[in-house]
Amino acid sequence: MEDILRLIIEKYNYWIYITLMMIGLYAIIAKNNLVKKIVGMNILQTAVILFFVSIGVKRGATVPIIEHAHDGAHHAIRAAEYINPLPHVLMLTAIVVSVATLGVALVIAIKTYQRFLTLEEDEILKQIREP
Amino acid sequence: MSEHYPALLVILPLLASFFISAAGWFRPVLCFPFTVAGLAGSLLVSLGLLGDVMSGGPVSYRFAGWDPPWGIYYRVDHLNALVLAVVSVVGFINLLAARSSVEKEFPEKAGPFYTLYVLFMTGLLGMVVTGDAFNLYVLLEIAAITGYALIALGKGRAPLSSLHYIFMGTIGASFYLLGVGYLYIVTGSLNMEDIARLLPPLYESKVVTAAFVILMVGVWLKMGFFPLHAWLPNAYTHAPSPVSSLVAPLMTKVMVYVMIRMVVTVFTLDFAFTFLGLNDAVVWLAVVAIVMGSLLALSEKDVKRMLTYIVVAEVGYMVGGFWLGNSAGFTGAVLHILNDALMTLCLFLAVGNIVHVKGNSRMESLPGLFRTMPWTMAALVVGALSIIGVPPTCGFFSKWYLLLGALEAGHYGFLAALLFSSLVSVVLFFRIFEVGYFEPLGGSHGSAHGDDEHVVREAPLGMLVPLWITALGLILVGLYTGEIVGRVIRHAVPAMML
Amino acid sequence: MIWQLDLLILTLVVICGIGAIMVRDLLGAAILFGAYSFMMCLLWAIMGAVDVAFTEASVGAGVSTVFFVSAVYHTTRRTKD
Amino acid sequence: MEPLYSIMPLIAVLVSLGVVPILMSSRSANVREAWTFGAAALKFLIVLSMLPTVLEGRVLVCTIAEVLPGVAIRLRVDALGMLFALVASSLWIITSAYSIGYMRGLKEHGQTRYFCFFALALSATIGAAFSANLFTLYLFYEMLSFATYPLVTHHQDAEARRSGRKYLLYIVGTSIGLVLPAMVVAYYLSGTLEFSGHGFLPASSSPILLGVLLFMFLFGFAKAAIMPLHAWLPAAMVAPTPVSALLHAVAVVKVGVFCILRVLTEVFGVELLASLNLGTAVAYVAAFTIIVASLIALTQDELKRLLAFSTIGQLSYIVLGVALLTPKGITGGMVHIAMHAFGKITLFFCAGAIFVATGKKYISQMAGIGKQMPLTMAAFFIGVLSVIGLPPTGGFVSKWYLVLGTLPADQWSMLIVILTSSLLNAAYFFPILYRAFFRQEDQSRNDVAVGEAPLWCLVPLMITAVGCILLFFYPFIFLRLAELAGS
Amino acid sequence: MKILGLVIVALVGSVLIYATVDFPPFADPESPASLHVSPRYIEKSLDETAVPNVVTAVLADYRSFDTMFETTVIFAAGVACFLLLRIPRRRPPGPRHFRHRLTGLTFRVKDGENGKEIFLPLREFEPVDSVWTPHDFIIEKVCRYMIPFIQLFGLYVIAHGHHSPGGGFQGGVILGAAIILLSVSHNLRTALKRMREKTGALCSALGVFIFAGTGALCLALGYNYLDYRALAALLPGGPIMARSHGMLLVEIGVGVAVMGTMVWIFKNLASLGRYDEGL
Repeated sequence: MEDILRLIIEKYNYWIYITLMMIGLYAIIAKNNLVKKIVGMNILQTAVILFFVSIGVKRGATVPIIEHAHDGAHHAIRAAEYINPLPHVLMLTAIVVSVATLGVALVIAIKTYQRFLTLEEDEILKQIREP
Repeated sequence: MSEHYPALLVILPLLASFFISAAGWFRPVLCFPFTVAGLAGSLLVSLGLLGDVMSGGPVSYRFAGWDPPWGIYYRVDHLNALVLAVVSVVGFINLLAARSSVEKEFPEKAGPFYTLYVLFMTGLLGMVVTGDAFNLYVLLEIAAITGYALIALGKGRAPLSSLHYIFMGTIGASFYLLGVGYLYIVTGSLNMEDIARLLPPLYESKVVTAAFVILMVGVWLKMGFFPLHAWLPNAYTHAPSPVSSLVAPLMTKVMVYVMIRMVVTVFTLDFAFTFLGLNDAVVWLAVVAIVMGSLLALSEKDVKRMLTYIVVAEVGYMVGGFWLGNSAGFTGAVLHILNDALMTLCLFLAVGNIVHVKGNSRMESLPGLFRTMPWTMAALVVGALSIIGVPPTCGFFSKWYLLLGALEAGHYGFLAALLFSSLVSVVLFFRIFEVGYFEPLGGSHGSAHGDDEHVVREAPLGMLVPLWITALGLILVGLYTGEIVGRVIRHAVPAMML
Repeated sequence: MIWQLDLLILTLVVICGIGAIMVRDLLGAAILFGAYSFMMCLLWAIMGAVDVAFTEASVGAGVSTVFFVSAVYHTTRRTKD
Repeated sequence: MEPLYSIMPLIAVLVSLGVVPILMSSRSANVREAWTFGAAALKFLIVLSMLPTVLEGRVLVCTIAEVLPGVAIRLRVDALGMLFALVASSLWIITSAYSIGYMRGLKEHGQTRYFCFFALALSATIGAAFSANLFTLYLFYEMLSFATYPLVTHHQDAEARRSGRKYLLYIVGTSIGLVLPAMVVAYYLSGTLEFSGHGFLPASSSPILLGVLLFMFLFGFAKAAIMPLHAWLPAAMVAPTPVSALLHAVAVVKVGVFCILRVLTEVFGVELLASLNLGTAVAYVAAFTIIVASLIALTQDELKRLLAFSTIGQLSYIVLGVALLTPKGITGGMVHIAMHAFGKITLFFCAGAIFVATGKKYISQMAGIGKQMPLTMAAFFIGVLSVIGLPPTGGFVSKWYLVLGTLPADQWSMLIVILTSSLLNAAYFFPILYRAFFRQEDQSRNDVAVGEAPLWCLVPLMITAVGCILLFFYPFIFLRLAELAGS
Repeated sequence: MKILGLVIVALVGSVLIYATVDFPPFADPESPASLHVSPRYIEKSLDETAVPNVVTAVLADYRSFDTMFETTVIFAAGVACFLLLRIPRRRPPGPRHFRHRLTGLTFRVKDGENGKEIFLPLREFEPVDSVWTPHDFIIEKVCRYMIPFIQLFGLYVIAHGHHSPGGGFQGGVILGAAIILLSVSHNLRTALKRMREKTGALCSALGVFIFAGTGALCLALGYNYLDYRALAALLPGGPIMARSHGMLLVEIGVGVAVMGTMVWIFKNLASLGRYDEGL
């Protein structure tokens, strides 16, 4: 019991990202409204980003901007003092990708609306089946 | 200059995209020449790379001058050199054919169309050439986003299909990214070879197993492997014809390549085949994919839609062939990447010509086509024979290797599925040919049987020539299979499979 | 890192996420999604990913929400689920 | 003896392929026919030019492309191939002439397409004859299947469509469903597909597997119309008669049989078959086909269908002969390719000539036709003799060898089969002749005076009829070739 | 669909939970991710690139190739939105509406004889859509005064990305957001006057070109693609400072591209490609 509790507390960031990911996935698959699906898609993407950012965290470390950079006194930089910057870099890219996908998805959703005058998937499919 | 080929391959189309985009605002006439220049450049570079790799072994390139695990690193070996050549050739031929359609369907948007076209190619080429797992994700998204937009350009329900593609594609890409994240969390690296080096002691970790599963599911979603294929037929059917003939041959094949690359280079065969022992299960999935793809194709009344289901079945060929886990199966799968790209290109181009002339590709618009569009239909026949697997078209040879691999692995289900799908293809295509050949053009039955009057209404030459280049290519590639396998693919086969 | 705050925000993130897909008004969903992004941004700032948080604040909470709102404005707010 | 490298076989194959573009581009019928003739003659001469070398016992080899490890698209002219190529290319000339008469006589549509695919089919036939390995053989076999489809369905009507469907279903279905896997298994077992005069399958493989493989090949080459996969052949008779004649007496069905012969002698090899006693099994299948096909032929009223069933039976003679696994039997089977080709093509030409001249297809309508078309029916008579196997026609020679072949093998049952079926052949052919020569035509329909068919039709059938007789007196080239192939 | 969704979610969730058990503990400094590749970035980046913000150094130098494609993704999205939504046709004939700026009165103007357009002096009148659009004086004024500061901040974020959080992407978004704010608070036409469609689109392409061109320049100077050391031949400060400068150049490219694209996408989305009143 204690082990499980410790597992839960020790990795609560990871549990949250899984929860969010499941919310997003569920919204994409089960929701009927196209915009809702797009929201779900974005939640899915942010969940992955949350996961990556969580990897980078280091106990007792600070933001990866090296202090006293140009004050002349050059002392050795220890990696353990700074948070892992690599996931941050990756996630900057991922955020950009997600906003790009969002833009395109919304545009296409609008195109769909213009054609079928509804955003509900079942109504659209009904229209396609019986023109 | 040749040491910079891996970079130039991706950069040339990217730089071209700027000029095309600018030309779109100032001199729209120049869009097409710029596109041709960009893609021709990368085509030449990819052929040069293939030559380099064949003569001197794998080539690598360090971006920004940093060494592998820290910087981004491109590596070209026999496997991706071949796929690169395929991708750039298919993209280039299709571009030539696309011009007439673009001028007919959306003349005022040629600029953005060609911009997205080259960006799509950039994404695909980059995915094939890259040696960095995260870089692959970014390029995957470039190809995906441009693909979504190009597909949504179609008529009718295209936007909805494209939206479904976006959802599935995003799930796939996110899964891929998550898989990479899982690998990163246990290894701390993103470079494919570096990960492979660090993984062996970690095989027992559940994270690696989960990473593998998630990554594979993501990639399968993107390639439309059977239970995850639902988005594919609609998206490819409703896209404008120059887009279907671009996306359908390339996207699935490149994703198959990504799968092979991930398994072979990142996870290594030791892990995927020996440790997990999933091969049999995946091959059975492929069997289901092939059978279902063929059966679903049978139920279609629209030629283009039927072709999309054939694409689903063909994905099963490649996935199954690879997972057979022996040299012949691997050779078959890689060879099929090449062959299937050309075959589907040929078929989709032919259907594109029909759509261009007739307005749609439903069965009702086919009667009399052998008379009115003989050249297009002849090329369609060549493509069909290749899909069926009739020598000397190239489709036969990859099927041969796949059959041999199935036999070697003792997987008779896969063998039977391959034969079944060949037989179904015969039915599929001859159904089309029967309509085109027997049913007269107009309403009255007798009129078509008159004298040899020439009622030819062919697609423009700009669409016929690329089609015929492809059709002849099918036969040439078939005749040169021995060379291709002996000089390229044989070197790509992982040592463990030999 | 103050773990109470962290936990609070994590909970809020989940609530906003669920809210965004549950609420029966697309404009509301868009705004909730903006709130979700903003919570996320706070979370990342707490975790030391300042650059990511900055980006998320400007993109997720800012531009994305505007995109959503304009899309909803041009289509419909009505939804069945 | 060392194989001789030569480009001649390739040229022989490509000659008819080469005229296809010319045929397609020419608008004038005369130009088209001249080219067809020219190509046919050229092809025959090329084949003939290789004959002396082959008679010396040497083989000519030409490699086109190495496509799979150990397997190339390669042409190789040996005695059996030469025999078949000689028959096919010589009959192409005659059939070309006949086609011109027939197609013009009936004013058929799509003649350009017809001649193009005819040329293509011939290329495939010669290619099959000259194949150096199983893969090349399969390639040309498939090429022939698809090239003949437009010929079979030439009329483009509902019936042609149905028959075309059946044709493809049987031919392509079996070649992909049975031959292809069998070929892959053979390659997997032995690592090669090359013909070398004796079987390449390792004798060490399991007998059950070899047996299954043999039957996959036997039924897979459905062009040989071994029962129960024969139904396509009568259906394919909707084609114009020259097509039926050349393709269904010479090219298509003979390619099927030829493939089976290759499989029996070159893939399995006589020794292997004998040691596993598989020859007898094949012989029984063939015997069954012979008898049943002859019995069905008895019930037919449409002349071309009757000929089709007769063909089915006759084809199995060839298989039977080789399956006896005795030298004489093999020789007889192989010579029967040539003998039956000449006999049966004569019969088809006659059927076509009757149709062109009178429009009659059914035997019941043919009363008294011998008086109206004496030359045609005389040729028909000679053809019948040859097919039954009576002297003085070529058919006798092959049947004689077949009978001789059964004796050393102690296959009395096979001897009985051959003799019975000869009687059955006579039983279904002689009523036609009787009706034609000795029955009066119905008076009510005698108002149109009908004469002989056009000269373009008549001359070819006379030539083949004479050929039948000549082959009785001079069968030596074919016998020599068959003996070379059998040894 | 709901059940299917739940099943899939349960399946995926169980795989993820299954794996999470074996994760290194959260925030563990000894986890592989913190030990293998990243230490080099933290320890060496200042020496190798002279940029204190490690994220920027990795983003724009070590993994600059990723960032280039990130910019390309944005560019592609912009082109995609344009391709799908923009309606290139001219305004259909019919009455137009103008609002008098001072009084807020709206006029309906019909076309003159033979379809000739009547032009009103645009200093006093502004074109509006037929649907009535409200305008709020306070919001307009406040935003008008805020926007220069927002833009200034955006520029600062781009320029100071080497030393503090931020960089081309964030700055570009802020610059774009400023224009978006203008069009939200006023209307799209006002924003279009500040930044025409062509300008935005070209910015978007130009940004990518600046990035890719910088890389190609390095290539032309004989170094590997994007190896900014090559720029030492053109800029003062030696190879290490050249890396820093190269990064700045690239960040500017990213900023330009992102700004142009954000505005471009917004314009298309907000007006459905008609480029009229907007939201």
